[in-house]
Amino acid sequence: MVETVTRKRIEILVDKPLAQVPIRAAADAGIAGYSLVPVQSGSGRHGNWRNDRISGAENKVLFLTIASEEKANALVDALAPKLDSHSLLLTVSDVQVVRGERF
Amino acid sequence: MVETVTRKRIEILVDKPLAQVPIRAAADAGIAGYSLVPVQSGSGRHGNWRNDRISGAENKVLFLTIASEEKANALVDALAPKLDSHSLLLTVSDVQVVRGERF
Amino acid sequence: MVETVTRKRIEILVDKPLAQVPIRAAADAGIAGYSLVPVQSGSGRHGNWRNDRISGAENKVLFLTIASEEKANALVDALAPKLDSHSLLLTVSDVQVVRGERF
Amino acid sequence: MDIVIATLTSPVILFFILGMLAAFARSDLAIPEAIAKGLSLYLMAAIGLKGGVAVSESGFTPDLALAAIAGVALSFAIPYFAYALLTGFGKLDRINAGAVSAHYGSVSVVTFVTASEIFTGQSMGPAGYMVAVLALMETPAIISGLMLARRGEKRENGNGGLLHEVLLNASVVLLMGSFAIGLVAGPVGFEPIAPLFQIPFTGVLCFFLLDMGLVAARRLVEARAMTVRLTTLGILFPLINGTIGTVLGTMIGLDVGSTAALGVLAASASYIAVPAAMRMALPEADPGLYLSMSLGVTFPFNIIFGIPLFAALAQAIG
Amino acid sequence: MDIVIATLTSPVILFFILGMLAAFARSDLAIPEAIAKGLSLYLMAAIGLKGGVAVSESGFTPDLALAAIAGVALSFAIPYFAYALLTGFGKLDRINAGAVSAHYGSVSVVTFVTASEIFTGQSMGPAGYMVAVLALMETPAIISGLMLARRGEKRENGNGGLLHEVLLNASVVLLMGSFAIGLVAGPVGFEPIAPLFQIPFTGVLCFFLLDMGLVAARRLVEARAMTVRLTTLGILFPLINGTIGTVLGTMIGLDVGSTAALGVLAASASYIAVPAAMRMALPEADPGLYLSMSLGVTFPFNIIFGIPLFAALAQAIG
Amino acid sequence: MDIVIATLTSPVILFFILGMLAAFARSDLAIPEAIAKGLSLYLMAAIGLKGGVAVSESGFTPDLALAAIAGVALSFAIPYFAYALLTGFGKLDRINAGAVSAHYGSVSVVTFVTASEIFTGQSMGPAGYMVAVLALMETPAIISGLMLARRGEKRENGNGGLLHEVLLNASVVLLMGSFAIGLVAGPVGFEPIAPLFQIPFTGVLCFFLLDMGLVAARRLVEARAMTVRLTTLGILFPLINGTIGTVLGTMIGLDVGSTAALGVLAASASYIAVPAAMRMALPEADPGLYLSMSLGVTFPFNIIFGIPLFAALAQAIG
Ligand SMILES: Nc1ncnc2c1ncn2[C@@H]1O[C@H](COP(=O)(O)O)[C@@H](O)[C@H]1O
Ligand SMILES: Nc1ncnc2c1ncn2[C@@H]1O[C@H](COP(=O)(O)O)[C@@H](O)[C@H]1O
Ligand SMILES: Nc1ncnc2c1ncn2[C@@H]1O[C@H](COP(=O)(O)O)[C@@H](O)[C@H]1O
Ligand code: NA
Ligand code: NA
Ligand code: NA
Repeated sequence: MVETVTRKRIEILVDKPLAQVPIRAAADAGIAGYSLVPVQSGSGRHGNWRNDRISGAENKVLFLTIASEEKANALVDALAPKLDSHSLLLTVSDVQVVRGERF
Repeated sequence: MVETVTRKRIEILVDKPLAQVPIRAAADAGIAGYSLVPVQSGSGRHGNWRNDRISGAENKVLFLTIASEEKANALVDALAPKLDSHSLLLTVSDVQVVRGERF
Repeated sequence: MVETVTRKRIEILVDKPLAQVPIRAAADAGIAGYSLVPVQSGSGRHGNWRNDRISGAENKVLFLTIASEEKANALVDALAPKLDSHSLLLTVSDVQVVRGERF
Repeated sequence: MDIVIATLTSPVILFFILGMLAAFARSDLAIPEAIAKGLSLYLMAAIGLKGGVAVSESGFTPDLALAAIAGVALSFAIPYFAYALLTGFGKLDRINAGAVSAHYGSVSVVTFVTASEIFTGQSMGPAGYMVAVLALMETPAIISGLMLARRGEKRENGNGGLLHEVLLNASVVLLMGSFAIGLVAGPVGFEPIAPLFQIPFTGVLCFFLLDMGLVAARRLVEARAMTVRLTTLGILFPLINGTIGTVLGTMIGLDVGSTAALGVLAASASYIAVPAAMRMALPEADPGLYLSMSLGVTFPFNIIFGIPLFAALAQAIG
Repeated sequence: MDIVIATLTSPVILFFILGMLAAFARSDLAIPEAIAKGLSLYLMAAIGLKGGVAVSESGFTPDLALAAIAGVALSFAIPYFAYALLTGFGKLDRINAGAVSAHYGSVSVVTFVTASEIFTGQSMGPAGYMVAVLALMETPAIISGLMLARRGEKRENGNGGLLHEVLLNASVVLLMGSFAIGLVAGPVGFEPIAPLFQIPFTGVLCFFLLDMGLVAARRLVEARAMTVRLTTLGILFPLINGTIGTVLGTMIGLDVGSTAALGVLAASASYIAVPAAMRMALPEADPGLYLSMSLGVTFPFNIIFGIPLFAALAQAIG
Repeated sequence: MDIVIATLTSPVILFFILGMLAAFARSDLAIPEAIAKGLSLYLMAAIGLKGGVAVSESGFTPDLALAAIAGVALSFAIPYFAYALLTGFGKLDRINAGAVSAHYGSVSVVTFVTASEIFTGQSMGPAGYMVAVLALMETPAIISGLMLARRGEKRENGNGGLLHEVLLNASVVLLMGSFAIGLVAGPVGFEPIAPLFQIPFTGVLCFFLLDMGLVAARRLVEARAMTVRLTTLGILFPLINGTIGTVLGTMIGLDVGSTAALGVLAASASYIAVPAAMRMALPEADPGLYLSMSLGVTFPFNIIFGIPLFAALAQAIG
């Protein structure tokens, strides 16, 4: 069996115009790799939204990155003060990866 | 380091015309926040499908919500009898979040 | 409370033209069910990419499957040698499911 | 015979056949969903407008009322007849038979549009009000189908949501809305928008049918729930329903083109509004079943054979 | 009165109303986002080209320069006036008031296009250079709005990114770029592409306004942050700004059509470029607020009432 | 010189340049992918139809066969020549060189369409059958490229899947299919669909080239794998291959327009069918490399310089 190691999977729901916020914070935390996954609609304390491209101001996207625990902590610490003001939804979980040195 | 707490991440793959089923069940379980993520194709015991908008009857979407263990259990219990009849695919996992009181 | 069991959630980021690679490997490992989730852009050691349909050669997609530990291990073992040559990003995590016999 | 040849050599049908062949050969040709959806909205807006403008010129006639009544009656009644064959010959259970039967009572917009196009090319274009008949026929069948499927069951939860969904579904609203706009605008108001909604119409239909060919054939190739019996019914239904519709149209005195169009409407099966409604109201029914029958079998049958057939029948008995 | 009736019975406006009614009735009618986006790019390229071709024929005139200066001044100034009412009567805090005010200084491309279309139908089409004025008015308001919102704050980080975003945002680039292409190509070069960019234009606008009606009404239905006071301002702003714009246009001696168009530009509120910029620069401001006001209230008001109003005003005082 | 000026001031090319400038300035202007994909399908269907209709009028001529043989031969042969330069001067390894070489043997549909458009404006439109030549040239190069890349390796798994993919890829099927429809329909059958497939064609091409400009320039800006040597080859290849194609066209006696078109086809590099095939068959090759070369360097070079160049050459030696 291939050997796997534990890394962190960080998922951040963010408004599209603000997508640079987690991207830059990740880069500052030493995380170069990420993927953006489209989200089509949702609901929360600020009501419903749905993707519309007329005014893309409320469109959201899922920022997804795999990183080492250390880098993940740095990213979470950097974003924590902005979670409310930028209405980010951030979760962290454990995942197993094969080539641990990559993250 | 910012303090984090454990919450549940519930992911439900559901046919688009039936998306109201998990949304209403979540609301009944006290979960107001959710996001819908598009899915483009898949395969299972009922064969292959792919997103087509001509007849959207088989299009699927991923219902995603973060909730406390208690609410998550209520949601899973409410949906359990419908998993087969509505062919839902439901998974629950642990995630760390920063502002635990929100969920 | 409904009884749940632990299964593996495997997520593989793969180039669209290569999507058959994890699909076939999963089938060989006895995994028939999977879903493909669109991804819109990303960044890594090979630079940035974004979905464009002119030349779909670099478009990526997220292959997602829930499987038993045994099948998951078989899939990871089968794909491990291709992770670099096919630049796949593979992660495995634990999830709880209701109808464990299905996976 | 003219209409058969005209049908089979018209680019509209040839593009449909190209799409089917490409899908059968498993080519990766595909129209992006957003484009297909946009084109289908365009086609509905265009025929709605055209119908409205035509009625603004001809005025409301008794024919219109008769055709509307006939159409609604067909939409209500066909599911009962289809249900009997589906449970008997087709061996389906109550719920699946109810779901499938609703599709055959309802109608296919694209089949109607294609027929109008071909009939117009043969100088037998249907009357403008047939667009309203088309819109009216979309929903009654859903009610019949649900009553059949839910027969003897106690209502578990109110179907208010479904009724709303069904009456205000996108195609009914767009067809009726643009029909009304056409009525208000009349030929003069229509003129500045004709370069979008009329002139390139046939070309857009070609493009759209290319996609429909791809979708229908893929559906057929991947169909797993289909049996020989159900495939047979998928051809029998349009033959029988179309004949009933054409005869009824002749009996109530419609012109030949409108008669043939009523036949085509009766023969056609829904694959937009009804599948979504059935998925919602009857989640236990297998969507693979009703989509394979209506989209994989009946739709291509009507486009290639049904349209010229009911035209010839209408001419023969008209 | 003519222009009021012409406006309300034109298919363009009727499709907008259809969209609003469908959304209010909670129909599931929806134009795919990619199509809506594509149509809006088409409309911008088309009016840019048309304006450029017109200026290539008329040449650069003093009117052009005067209109440009007036437009830029309005875009800079309106936010200051709006901000006062938003914080006072509207009871908004500094940041939200600043964000909203920027929307009213900036402009709505679709409102302008619809007005041009209606005015042209009334033989009072605005001059070609008004497209350039439109593009110029998009951004100054953003700077004013940000200065109001950030008043008394120390700059935390350079706004280089924002400035870039604002000056090179898609609509400014496309409008100015196709204006330039129209200038270079002239009427002869434009001829072969007119069948796409000119002839079906009105029809495309209908289709697009159907979508805008849906989007605007849904925004209104789901608005939660809206108060009666803010809704009032959403109607008051276009009335006041539009009157100022129309009077200014008359004072600097523009022709009646261009004067009315300047009024419409002043009255209109941005819902594309400015919301995205505000989300980026003022993440603490509530997007629900400014989108509900500009898209849910002011946009429909202008399309249905504002356009004929400022036309009538321009004719009366012109 | 006429054709150079005509090229550079035609709106088609100006929109391409606008797209490139916008991307270089890092504007956020973008055409939704679904629209871009839809437009590219439209362009292929339209030229396929047009070519088919033309051949239905002219009949199958010896020229057609000669051009087809020449095209297929070029597509097979060019990769061998390119491979030598890529491994030598370009310093690429076997697999990357094989992958890149396949792109240069194959063709770019949009380059061909743009050239046809410009040539037609100069009364030297290529013969209808050149569309078939275009379709035939898409795939042979893939086989050559793979043989070069896999030279000396043992086949690990059957390439049946790839062969299927390559022969039935979307663009080949759509081009050939609509060519056949055009042949069957002829000028009379084409007439009702010309308002979509012919009249707005040039305008659609403008819109599409705007997107291509954006995509090509972004590719160039973000290219990381590119070296000066490879950039040089990205310009050298079209010059050499285009000259060979033009000379060959003249030698086999094609008319001037078709000769120039053969030159453009030889000069052009694929960025749709081949990249996807290479990603599948040679996953180890770097897609950034071949996309940067074909889409970022060669495509813009051909659109702006190559097209007038090979036209002038064909005229000079024709
Ligand atoms: N750490 C990561 N987390 C999430 N996605 C990643 C990560 N690294 C790479 N990716 C994705 O994988 C793609 C290819 O990665 P690479 O081969 O490193 O360029 C990137 O463009 C991202 O979309
Ligand atoms: N508990 C949750 N689970 C998943 N997504 C959520 C949750 N809460 C909020 N969201 C998403 O975040 C968006 C903004 O949330 P809010 O700021 O609470 O309105 C919502 O529209 C949802 O798309
Ligand atoms: N094990 C699985 N992992 C991920 N997705 C699945 C799995 N099984 C089924 N699916 C998804 O659920 C859909 C319906 O599954 P089924 O009802 O088994 O046909 C499939 O088409 C897939 O999109
Ligand atoms: Na029917
Ligand atoms: Na304004
Ligand atoms: Na070539």
